[in-house]
Amino acid sequence: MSILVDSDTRLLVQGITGREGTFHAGQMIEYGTQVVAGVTPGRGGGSVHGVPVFDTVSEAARESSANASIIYVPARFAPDAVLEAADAGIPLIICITENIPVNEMIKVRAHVKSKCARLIGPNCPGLITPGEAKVGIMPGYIHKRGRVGLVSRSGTLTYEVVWALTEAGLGQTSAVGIGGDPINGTSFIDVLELFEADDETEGIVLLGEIGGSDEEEAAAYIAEHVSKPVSAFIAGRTAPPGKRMGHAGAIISGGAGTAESKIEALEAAGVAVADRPAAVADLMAKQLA
Amino acid sequence: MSILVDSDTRLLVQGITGREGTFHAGQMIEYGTQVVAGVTPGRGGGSVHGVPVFDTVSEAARESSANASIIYVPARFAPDAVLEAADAGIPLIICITENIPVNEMIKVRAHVKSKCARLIGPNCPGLITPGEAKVGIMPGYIHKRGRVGLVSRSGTLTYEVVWALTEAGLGQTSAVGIGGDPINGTSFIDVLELFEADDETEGIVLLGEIGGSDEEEAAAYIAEHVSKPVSAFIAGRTAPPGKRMGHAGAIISGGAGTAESKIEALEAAGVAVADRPAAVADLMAKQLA
Amino acid sequence: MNIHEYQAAELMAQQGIPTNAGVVATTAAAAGNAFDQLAGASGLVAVKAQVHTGGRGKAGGIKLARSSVETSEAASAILGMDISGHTVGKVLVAPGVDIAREYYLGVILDRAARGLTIMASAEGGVEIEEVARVSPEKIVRVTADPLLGLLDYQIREVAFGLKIEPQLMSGFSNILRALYDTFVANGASLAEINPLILTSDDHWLALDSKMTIDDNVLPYRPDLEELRDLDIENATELRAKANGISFVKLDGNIGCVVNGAGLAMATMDAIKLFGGEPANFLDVGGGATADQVALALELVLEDDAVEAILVNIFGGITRADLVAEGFVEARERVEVDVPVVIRLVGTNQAEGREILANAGISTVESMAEAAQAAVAAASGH
Amino acid sequence: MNIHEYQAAELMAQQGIPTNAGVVATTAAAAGNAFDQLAGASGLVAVKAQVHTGGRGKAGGIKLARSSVETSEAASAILGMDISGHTVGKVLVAPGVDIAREYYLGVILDRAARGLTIMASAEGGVEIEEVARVSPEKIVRVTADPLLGLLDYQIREVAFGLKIEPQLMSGFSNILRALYDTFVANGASLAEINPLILTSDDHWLALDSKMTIDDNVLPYRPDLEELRDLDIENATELRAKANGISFVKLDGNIGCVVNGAGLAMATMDAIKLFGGEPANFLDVGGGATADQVALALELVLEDDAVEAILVNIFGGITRADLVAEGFVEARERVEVDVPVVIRLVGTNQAEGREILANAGISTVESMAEAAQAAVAAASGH
Repeated sequence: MSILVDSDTRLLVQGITGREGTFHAGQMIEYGTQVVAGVTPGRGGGSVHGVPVFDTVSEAARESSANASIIYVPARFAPDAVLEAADAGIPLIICITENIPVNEMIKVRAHVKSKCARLIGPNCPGLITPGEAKVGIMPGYIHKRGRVGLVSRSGTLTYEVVWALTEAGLGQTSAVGIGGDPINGTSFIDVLELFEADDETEGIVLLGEIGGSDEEEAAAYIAEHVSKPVSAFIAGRTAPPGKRMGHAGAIISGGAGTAESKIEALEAAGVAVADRPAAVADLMAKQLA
Repeated sequence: MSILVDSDTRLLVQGITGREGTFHAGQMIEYGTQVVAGVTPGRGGGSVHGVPVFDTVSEAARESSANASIIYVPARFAPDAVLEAADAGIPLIICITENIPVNEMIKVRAHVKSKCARLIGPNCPGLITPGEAKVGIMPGYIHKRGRVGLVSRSGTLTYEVVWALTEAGLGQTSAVGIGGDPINGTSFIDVLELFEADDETEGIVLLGEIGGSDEEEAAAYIAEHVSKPVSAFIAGRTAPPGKRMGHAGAIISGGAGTAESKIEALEAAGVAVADRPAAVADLMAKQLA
Repeated sequence: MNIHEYQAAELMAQQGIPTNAGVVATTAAAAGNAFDQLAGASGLVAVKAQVHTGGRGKAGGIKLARSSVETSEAASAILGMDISGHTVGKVLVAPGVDIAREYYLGVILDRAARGLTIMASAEGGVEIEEVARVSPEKIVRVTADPLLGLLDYQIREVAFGLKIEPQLMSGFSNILRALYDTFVANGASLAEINPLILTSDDHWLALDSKMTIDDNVLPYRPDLEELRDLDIENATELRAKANGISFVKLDGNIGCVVNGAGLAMATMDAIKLFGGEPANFLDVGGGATADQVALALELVLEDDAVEAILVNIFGGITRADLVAEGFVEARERVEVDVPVVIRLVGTNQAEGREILANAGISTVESMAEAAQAAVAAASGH
Repeated sequence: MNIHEYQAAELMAQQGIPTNAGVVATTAAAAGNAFDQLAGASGLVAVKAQVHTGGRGKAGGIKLARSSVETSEAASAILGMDISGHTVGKVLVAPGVDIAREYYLGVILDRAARGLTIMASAEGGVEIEEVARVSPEKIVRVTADPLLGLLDYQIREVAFGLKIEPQLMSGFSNILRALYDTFVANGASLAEINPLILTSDDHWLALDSKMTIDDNVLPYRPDLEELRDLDIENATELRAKANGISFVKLDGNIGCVVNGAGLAMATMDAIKLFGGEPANFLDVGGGATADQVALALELVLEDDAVEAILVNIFGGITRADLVAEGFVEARERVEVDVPVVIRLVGTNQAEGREILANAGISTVESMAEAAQAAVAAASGH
């Protein structure tokens, strides 16, 4: 088992004719993901890597029976792209695009929920079930099918830990990047719930960072609902307050959202918190030993 | 049994200090309805007919455990009143107010649905379960608890038929006025579904009028899903096209929405259609004999 | 409320839609004088009847003219013309244009979809109902989200559905967005452009515009209320509306005073069923006062064709005693010179009937009885 | 992006909020000259430091003055002052007002509620975080509907929660509505009035305004981008931002060039963990080009305190070969006079390492190894 994506995932790529869209569609196909359709308005009738391109998501979904969509369109058009996918009945939408205005995301998030679709991101690296489907921009070869579920607010930090898990021989069931924006479609809790219910996942790794209170909420959830061992790393112990650390969501404001607060909450919930990314794998290995 | 309201209904009255609100709150209490709270912003702390008045619906709902709300506020403030009730978690909202702009109702309807609340109206007389609860502006004494469920787009036309059912000894399980506006919260189909599932209801009376296609949709639903006998009356055989007959929704436009079309659809679905209101009771009596 | 073509075009132009602006004239001379400023390179103008009904083209309400004299003659022919019962009081003189393609583009209040639906067709210039009947597959429909409104991808769906070429997409999209905005900004229940044309030099132009405003929006929008053409509306209907009464003039001889729209229609139907003809639809509205009932009787009596009056009141929010008081008061104010049949039941019916009895007025019990009595009274008159 | 008090007040005034408009001065003389036009009946002005940080009152950044000379002296004292690391370059001179009551009113991006939350308190004039800590029950919170926005009943809930008297409700409601509109119209993530005062003659006035604009809105809103105070922002940070690089200056001696915000923070943390001090946060961003990596090195080297550089790249959307090319190119363009530790893994890592090896540059494998090596290099320098 795994969560969210697997070999039955039929993926649609919105923005497939763009530079990033074309590159990553190729990478995903190479990894073995079933990329069944692409969408770029005005480019319908063409094809990219042999994948048919359509003008609209509704047409693409109808013709291809896609059950997931990944979005590579520029920030200005990305909210509309998410809404188009949700309205076309796509149940799983992954938005890679960064720099989407947060007030737009509040509306988009509410609409996607009302359609009972799941949005991952925006500003995220996507998700992967090693050996079955790579739906995102992560380098596929660092992953290895295994025992640990991973959820992260960061991109490259995820790769770092994925690699350490692979090296440690633990591997991953699925790895999900939920994105670094203040308002996103899927929270730590949403993914923790899925991993807790997934038979194959034996332990869970959570990678957080400064800003907001998602990690604190996750800690409360873990204490209450998660029976599997959890290890974590929180980036930003050295970050100064009031400064946005790259991600729109990574900012300590008014004394809230510090790494210390998050680490304390997680440890209180029984989570093993590492002092550097690679050490998460060591902690997890011990927890699963 | 009955539908939607009964002796357990705990009713809140929005606009209770207004002329209509005060009058009808008194009438409902006299009928035996449990009126547990009223709301008029700025009049919190007072009381009407011994019912405590609050400034906000959330406070009123919290203090009174109301499970239904009826709205008598002017058109300008009514959409906000419906939203306030829905957001306060009131599961059944009855909006008596007429003349609400239809574009506002499109939004209000969608929001109420998203909160999983049920809106009856606007521009409706409300609903009644004889002997248990009167939640509306209908004259209570014409009703008699009995065997027939009634649903109607009209107000006074409903009383006419209710009276005929009472006279015929059939009585009513519940009588629901869904309102005469083009966009309303509850459709014929919604109420038909409830009556079909209600053990006490033996037959159903549907009162329609010109405009829209609600009756045609109801006919299709009846043919497919309703096993109980249905009789109907459609007002407006003599109405000329292009003229709004009082109700915002009662207009024949572009040749659609005629009484003939509705009668034809209902008869094709096995519904007995009467040529005048009181005759509906005679038809129902025959169907139930 | 329906508004005229030229008024709809102005509201659309405010939102940035390119419209074929012209001059409104109420006399043939004024129309003729407009020719020179409008004809331009085409040397042509269209003279179009401004009426609140369709089919004016077939009825001869649109004429082309190539000179000031022709324009004046065309206007002369159209002004005063009767189109489906509507008398033409104004014409719009607009520049002639070079049409390459015609589209239909409309935003409608879609009751079945519980929202606003965009309808579009590459078969412009004919009535959309006709297209819907003959070739429904030629109509592209998209319903705007009730909470988010019309989304960009939906505009693209319409454009792709009409096979608009890439270089024309942006112009078309702007017009559809602006048409939707015009609808919402003015509380419309219909806003359509038919035809929306593409000129031979690839410019978009709204050649004919039509809008209906939701009556319930008018109390908040005096600017829209001002668009009402008082010259062509029925004076009795306007007076009724101003007093919260719904009144529609019909062709029969039995006047109706009823509370509730559904019951008012059912009363008309009953009159017809028993062999009579209703003279009007009249709903005194919820919570009718004595004054309003008195006024209702006055309104009905303004119609000389009325030979009997049927008052049918089933009290709910309207209390029967108030209706009775109103009736008694009206009899003192207005000379009621035709037989009146009164049926009064519902809330406070005993008090109401007592008031009438004290004034020497008797009532009947059922609606069928009342309708039959009214038909008999009208025939006997 | 933070904007100044006077700028926030202008945006709020555009939506109809009554603000205490004054004059912005960059010199003591200009401040003194403003006294006469502003003092009015109160004979009093406030001179307020315009800085992007809180606590300016306690720091002496707000002074009252009763004459032109006093105003000039106050401005002289405040201009150039350092408040929590921010140098004051501008003061706002504003009329003195007669305060009867002080409220706090704010709209914030509420991450936990996934929406915009109105926060209000009758304890105005103090920091809302302080009120939240000491007496959270004194804060009224309402979260606007994500799709419908702030509803009228929610405004009433706030007003009733603050026990605003009936005769003051309408003024208060208008201000809250306008504050919400200011937030939405300008893509804010924070908009607050603190204090919102009631004068002794019952007028509402926004005495101090604060706003933060969502950086992601700025590309679409050049008018808001113009509000940026270039005088007080770090030049290196601005240059980085203009090139799509996230850069934050810190106080250590080990420069960082990393891809990805989380990894960049983790890299800083690792440096600290192994006994060093990071000189900066730097994220080259997704899809970094050779030019960008070269620029990143330049930015880091602008800081004289830097004694070693750690390049940490884990390729995903960023290809390792491009990073390697960028590094080689940068070495040709920029004089790199400090030791550099490079760690390069991920997409196209083999190609990337080959490019570096061909240029005579070696790489380390793990992040811990890289951090330790950088710390050692900086210490040995």
